Amino acid sequence: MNATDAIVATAAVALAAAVLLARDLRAAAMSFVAFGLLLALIWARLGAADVALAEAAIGAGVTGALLIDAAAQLAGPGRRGGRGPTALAVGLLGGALALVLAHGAVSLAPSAGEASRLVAASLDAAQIVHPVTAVLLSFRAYDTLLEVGVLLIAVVAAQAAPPVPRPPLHHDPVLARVAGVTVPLAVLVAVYLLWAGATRSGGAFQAGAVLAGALLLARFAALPFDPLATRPVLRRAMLALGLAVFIAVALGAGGAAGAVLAYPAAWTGALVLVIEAALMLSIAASLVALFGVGRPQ
Amino acid sequence: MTELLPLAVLLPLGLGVTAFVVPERGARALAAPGWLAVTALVAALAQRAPWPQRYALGQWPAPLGIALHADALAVALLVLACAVYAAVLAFATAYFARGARDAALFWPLAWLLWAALNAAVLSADFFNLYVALELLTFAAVGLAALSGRPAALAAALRYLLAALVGSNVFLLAVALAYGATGVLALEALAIRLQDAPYAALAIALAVAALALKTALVPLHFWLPPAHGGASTPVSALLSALVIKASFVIVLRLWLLAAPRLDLAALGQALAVLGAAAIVWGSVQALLQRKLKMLVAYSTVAQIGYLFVPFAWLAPGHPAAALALEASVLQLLAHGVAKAAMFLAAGTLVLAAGRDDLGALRGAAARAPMAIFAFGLAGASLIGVPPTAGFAAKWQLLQAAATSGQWAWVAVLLAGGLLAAGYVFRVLKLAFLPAAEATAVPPVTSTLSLVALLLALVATAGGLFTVPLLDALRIGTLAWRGP
Amino acid sequence: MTLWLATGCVLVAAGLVALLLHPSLMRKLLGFNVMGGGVFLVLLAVAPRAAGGSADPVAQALLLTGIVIAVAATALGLLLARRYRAATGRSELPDDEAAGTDD
Amino acid sequence: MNPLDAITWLLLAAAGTFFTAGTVGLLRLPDTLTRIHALTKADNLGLGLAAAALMLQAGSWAGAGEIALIWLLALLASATAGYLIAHRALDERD
Amino acid sequence: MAARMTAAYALFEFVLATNLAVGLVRALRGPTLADRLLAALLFGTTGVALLLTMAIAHDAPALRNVALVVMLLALLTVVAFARTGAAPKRGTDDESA
Repeated sequence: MNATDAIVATAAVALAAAVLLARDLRAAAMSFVAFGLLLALIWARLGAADVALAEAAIGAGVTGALLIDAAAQLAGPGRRGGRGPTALAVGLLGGALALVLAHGAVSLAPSAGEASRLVAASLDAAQIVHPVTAVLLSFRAYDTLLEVGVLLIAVVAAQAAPPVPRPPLHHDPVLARVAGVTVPLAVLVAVYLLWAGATRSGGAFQAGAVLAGALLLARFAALPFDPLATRPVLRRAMLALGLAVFIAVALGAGGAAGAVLAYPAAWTGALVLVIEAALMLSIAASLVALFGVGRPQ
Repeated sequence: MTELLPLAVLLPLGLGVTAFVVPERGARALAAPGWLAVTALVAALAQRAPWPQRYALGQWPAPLGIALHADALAVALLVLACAVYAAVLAFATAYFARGARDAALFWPLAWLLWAALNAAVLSADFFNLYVALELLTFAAVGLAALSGRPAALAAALRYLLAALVGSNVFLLAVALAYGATGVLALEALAIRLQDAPYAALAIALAVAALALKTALVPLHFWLPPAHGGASTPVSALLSALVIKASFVIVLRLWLLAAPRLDLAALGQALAVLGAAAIVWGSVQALLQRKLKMLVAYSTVAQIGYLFVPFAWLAPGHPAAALALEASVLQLLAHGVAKAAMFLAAGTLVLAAGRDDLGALRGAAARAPMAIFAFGLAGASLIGVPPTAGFAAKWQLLQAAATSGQWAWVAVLLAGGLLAAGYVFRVLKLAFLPAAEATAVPPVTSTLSLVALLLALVATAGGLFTVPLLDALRIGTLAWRGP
Repeated sequence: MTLWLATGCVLVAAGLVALLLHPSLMRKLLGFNVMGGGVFLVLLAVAPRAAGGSADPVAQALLLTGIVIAVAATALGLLLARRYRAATGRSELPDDEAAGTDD
Repeated sequence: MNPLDAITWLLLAAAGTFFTAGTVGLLRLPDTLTRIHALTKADNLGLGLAAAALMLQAGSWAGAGEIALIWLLALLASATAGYLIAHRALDERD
Repeated sequence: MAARMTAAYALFEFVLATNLAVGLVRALRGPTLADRLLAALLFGTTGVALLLTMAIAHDAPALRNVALVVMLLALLTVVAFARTGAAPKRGTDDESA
């Protein structure tokens, strides 16, 4: 631990306070973007490049944009946070929890880290170079499969609350120019991250988030570019593609390899890439759908 | 071929994807064959004693990979889900208008919820349990919001926010356990947790999170509006199955992950809260003015019976096996009875035109079958012999007797009386002459029939308790340990 | 690691308190995200260190999953909240729970 | 030390100065519009210098190229922000 | 890598982190939303510089991709901020809408 770490940690706490205490919702959302960025820095300093990538793309990026976008609509009659005994009680409870946690966590005996040692030892058997990708798509692929299900359920559930109509976005030449440069670049970066995931940090989720960012940017800048503007059935198919392909591979390839969610050794690389590509598309489509930004009229 | 285990999750998941993509017509047509497929699968799975059976996904043995774990407890839940879904899917087919928006959302969410339930009860991995719980929560919240009416949205939001607190706390528990042991597989955890400092803290946090998701008093505030305000088929699913899944995870952790930890204090606390839930929930049910809210509060009360057995669920306790059996019987009995009761209540509301106890006058004449179903389900909740509910509560009494703790008996009897109170309150109104004549929608008879059939299952269930217990041998789960 | 652990625990507590106390729906969701960040931080800080200074791959995978679930939850919550706001003009939930059911 | 490292040293030092200047400007300057200058000018200069320094050490053309690309993006971002904020800042003046 | 360079990087990282911390003041004070966005942007550039430095200092080239993604999504945030300008209320912070 060094001075830089200490400063970053302090800044993170201060920003959390800014997020939770700001009197204006949009200000809070803005601070959250900075908070997400700081988390990404923390992940980077902890040597978790994959998480930093995801945090930058999803945590700070998409979530931040979501919050900024929603804040304008949700800014309400400002009944300030709870007062009186309840507030006090909860506050104390929170403090106590923090202390107990901190003490408990600090007093944890450093574990042998059996799972991670097994991961390192089994990379060759898994035929995947990048450890995190190996965990996500081979050792614990079942988690990832269910997680994609969570995303799909969120999209379906969101349809119970159809997006609130919003004023059409006027065309802004400067924005259009900027987006015209950035959107294609972002798409390229997304594909690059997807491809990089096999050997380095990166993968479907980061790529999907960046792709979603590109699509949202296009919408906010009122660009005519919108692949999701298609027949409802096709849009739903695009949303479900990732999970469908994942299940198909889990059963199909699993049948060949002798166990659900196992890959025939020779095909691992190809199958993982297929799954990740499908996931990227569906994740991007889902995030955009969850954003509920109406297409420009 | 234990491939059946992962298929029990992947099949409903795939059905959900299909139901989401195809138009409502197709999704509706999918209901019957889909149910048959999943049920056949579960039946084949249930044939294959002895349990537990394990399946290493991707051929990666735990603790590197994730293992599915089908013990008697899981199988019981899988079977319960099949039974409840049979009724709910049939009910929904008649209940939802063709092509309606809420119908188009109900079918995929129902399948995805089923996948989530099976995933939750089959998982033997701490973090995977977290993901399965999220799957369950999101599907349940989506179903609760189905109608899109402001009240439903409010209920869904309350539900979502409560569940999110639980999720974060649960993940915190996972973090502590992983930090302490370096593994996530439950059996591996069990071995290493015993000497890990703060192991109990990790388990306690997880149990607290699950108590919130199971709506154990005082963490029940989100349940009544969500269960009482949802569309009737949804209310049945939420009350009969969703809270049961999170409770099964409590048992799973208790038996599989923490057999070597001293959790006696936590167990006592859970039991006391359970007793409080029985009294508080029943009293609230007596005070409700809306039928479905009354049924929802009755769920709050019945959840109490699930937790009271924790008073005796300690290693080596003479009543441990009895207590576990009581808990599981209550799980099954309440699942069937409450589903039947919600379906009946929804039918009565439909027949009366509005959800208001006053409007129930004359219901016995308007929808006799529905009232009969409500009565039978109520009998099971009260614990009248020979219903399944009676069997569960009888087991509970035996556990209390074995341990010589008679205070619990008082609570159980009080709970039964209060339950009788709110059930008869409804029946009394139903047999009063109708205030005004209301046109009964024709669909009522179909819906009543479905509710009645399920209620009959709940009633007859009690007769098969002994063979059921022999088949499941739930008691053997207690402290077999890893 | 102690520094990060302490930071994580503070974030957890702060987020939890906000999530429980703030009446405004969006502030609750902000609290959820701050708390989540804290939980992730604790998880990564207590996880065993892998070779070569890089973090434990298993913990990283868990965090990736957690981050995606968190964004899904936030987005769903915001959509429901917006719809609720549009329908009722309220950006907070009614105080008494039963009020959730009359319609 | 070899000249390459020496240049890196100098560039980093300069970059640090500009970053600090930008921050101070963001803090001290009277109103939003002038603060925009502080940020968009000083900070991006700082980032540019840092980028140059790090490109020298990147070791690979690809790496250096990526750094350059990032800097260009930063310019684009802050220019856009400046433009947009200027508009909003103006109509927020009242 | 020469010890001198490691020192240089460590020092530079420290300077950048300090900048972040000081920039916080503006993020906390506002007064206008634009100021907060400016502060967030300062975080962006400084954070990116920090990531790029760490990428070399800790020999973790993946962090360059992180910096790239940060920059791309910073643009999204800025645009989203600008496009939600048509809010029920505007101007300096207060929730009395």
